[in-house]
Amino acid sequence: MPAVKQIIITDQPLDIAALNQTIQSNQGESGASVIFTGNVRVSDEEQGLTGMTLEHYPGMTELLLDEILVQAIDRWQLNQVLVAHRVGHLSPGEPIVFVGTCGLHRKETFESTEFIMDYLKNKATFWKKEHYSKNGANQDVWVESKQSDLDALERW
Amino acid sequence: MPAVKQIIITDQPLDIAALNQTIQSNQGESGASVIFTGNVRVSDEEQGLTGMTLEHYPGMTELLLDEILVQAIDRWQLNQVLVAHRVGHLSPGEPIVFVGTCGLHRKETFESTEFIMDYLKNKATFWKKEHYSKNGANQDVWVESKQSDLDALERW
Amino acid sequence: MIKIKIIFFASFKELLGCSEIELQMDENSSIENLCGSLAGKGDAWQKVFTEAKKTVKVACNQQMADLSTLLKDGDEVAFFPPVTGG
Amino acid sequence: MIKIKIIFFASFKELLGCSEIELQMDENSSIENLCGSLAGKGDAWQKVFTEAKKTVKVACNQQMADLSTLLKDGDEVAFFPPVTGG
Repeated sequence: MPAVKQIIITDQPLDIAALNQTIQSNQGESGASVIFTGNVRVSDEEQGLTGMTLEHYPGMTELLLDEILVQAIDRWQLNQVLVAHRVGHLSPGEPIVFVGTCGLHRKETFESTEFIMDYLKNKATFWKKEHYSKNGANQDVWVESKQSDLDALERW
Repeated sequence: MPAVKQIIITDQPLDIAALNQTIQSNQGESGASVIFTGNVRVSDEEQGLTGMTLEHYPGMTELLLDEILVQAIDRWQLNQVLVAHRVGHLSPGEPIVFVGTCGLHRKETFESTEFIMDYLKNKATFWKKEHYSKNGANQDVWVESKQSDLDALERW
Repeated sequence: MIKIKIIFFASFKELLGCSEIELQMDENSSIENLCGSLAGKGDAWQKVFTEAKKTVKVACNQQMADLSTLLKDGDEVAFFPPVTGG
Repeated sequence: MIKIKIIFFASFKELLGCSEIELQMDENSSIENLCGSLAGKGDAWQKVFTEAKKTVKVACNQQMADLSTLLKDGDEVAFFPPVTGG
């Protein structure tokens, strides 16, 4: 049976419960699933964060994510993989990214989900701008890429 | 804020949607979450698997899981961690185990969830008996521990 | 004399046809001494507590223990095969 | 002459005050030649396409490319900073 592969890029809030179900309801077949979710940190409000804006390169982002998923399915023999990524304006606490995989054993699902996140972080054409409000002054900051994210690619 | 720690051992079906929500609804604070779910593989029905029975050592299992979670919270500075494990009779497709963690970044949540699963597999006092039906004959088999599970501990 | 509660899990419980027994032991007995006593209770017991002794896991009062662990009155000792949950 | 569509993302779009332009280039121009032409369009352009050139990422027809990539009529070239999604 061919693997189920799904990519969602949307400016609407991610429906995490529905995404969970897409992964976990088919999971009996494969035995193991891993779900990663990344949110805008509420704790960053202490630094004055009021929200962020996610921009992406429509078309190219989907192509890059598809390449990453094809690699993951092939390398870890996954039954199912789903990536959802939010774009547009996000408030603290809102989900940015969801990655879910189904496979035969925990090793396959953990490794592939980490692989997808590491590649997404370093390759997929998304850009994050953070909005701060400090002492009544607003400031917008484009997030800079992190060396630790680049280093994370080395193990794959 | 102290970490939220929860251990559930039950002979009732795991309510995966509710467990997901326990992890993901508080996740805004911490930024990242990982959820692992392990099910009785439906594909093993081809080998005649009709179900399995999970036995455990009441009291000791909870103590061991608590030790594992305390270690994980301390080592990866988690905000929340939840382990749920089914006991009693399970049918193909049913969830056996759920582990969820919330933390600051993906590295912390991936590593801690894998750590918890690896320790649970090797230390927690659960035993699995598989039920098979082949050519009209029933057979019960106690699952043997795997070297690959033992090997998985070496990296921690 | 001290009184020890002994419990068995999984395949051991089935092999021995027994989930729990109580045994009187001398003061200062170890779990190794306890295994010796249990091995004398019949063929299946002999097999588990001598032949298979290397793979038997043992806990005392719900903490992992080993053959040298000394017993005291009222201890709960559990014998079980390697765990296979998750 | 060939016609190239050029698009900018994120901080580059803001720095240049421009999300998309079209440029005529000579046949057999490379992306390096294109950067040279763009650098001449003003101070901000100079900064992005000479000083910051090392950190600029470039894609041609939605595939990652580099300075040596040759252009053909109708190509879509995108310039952007390192990605920061997820």
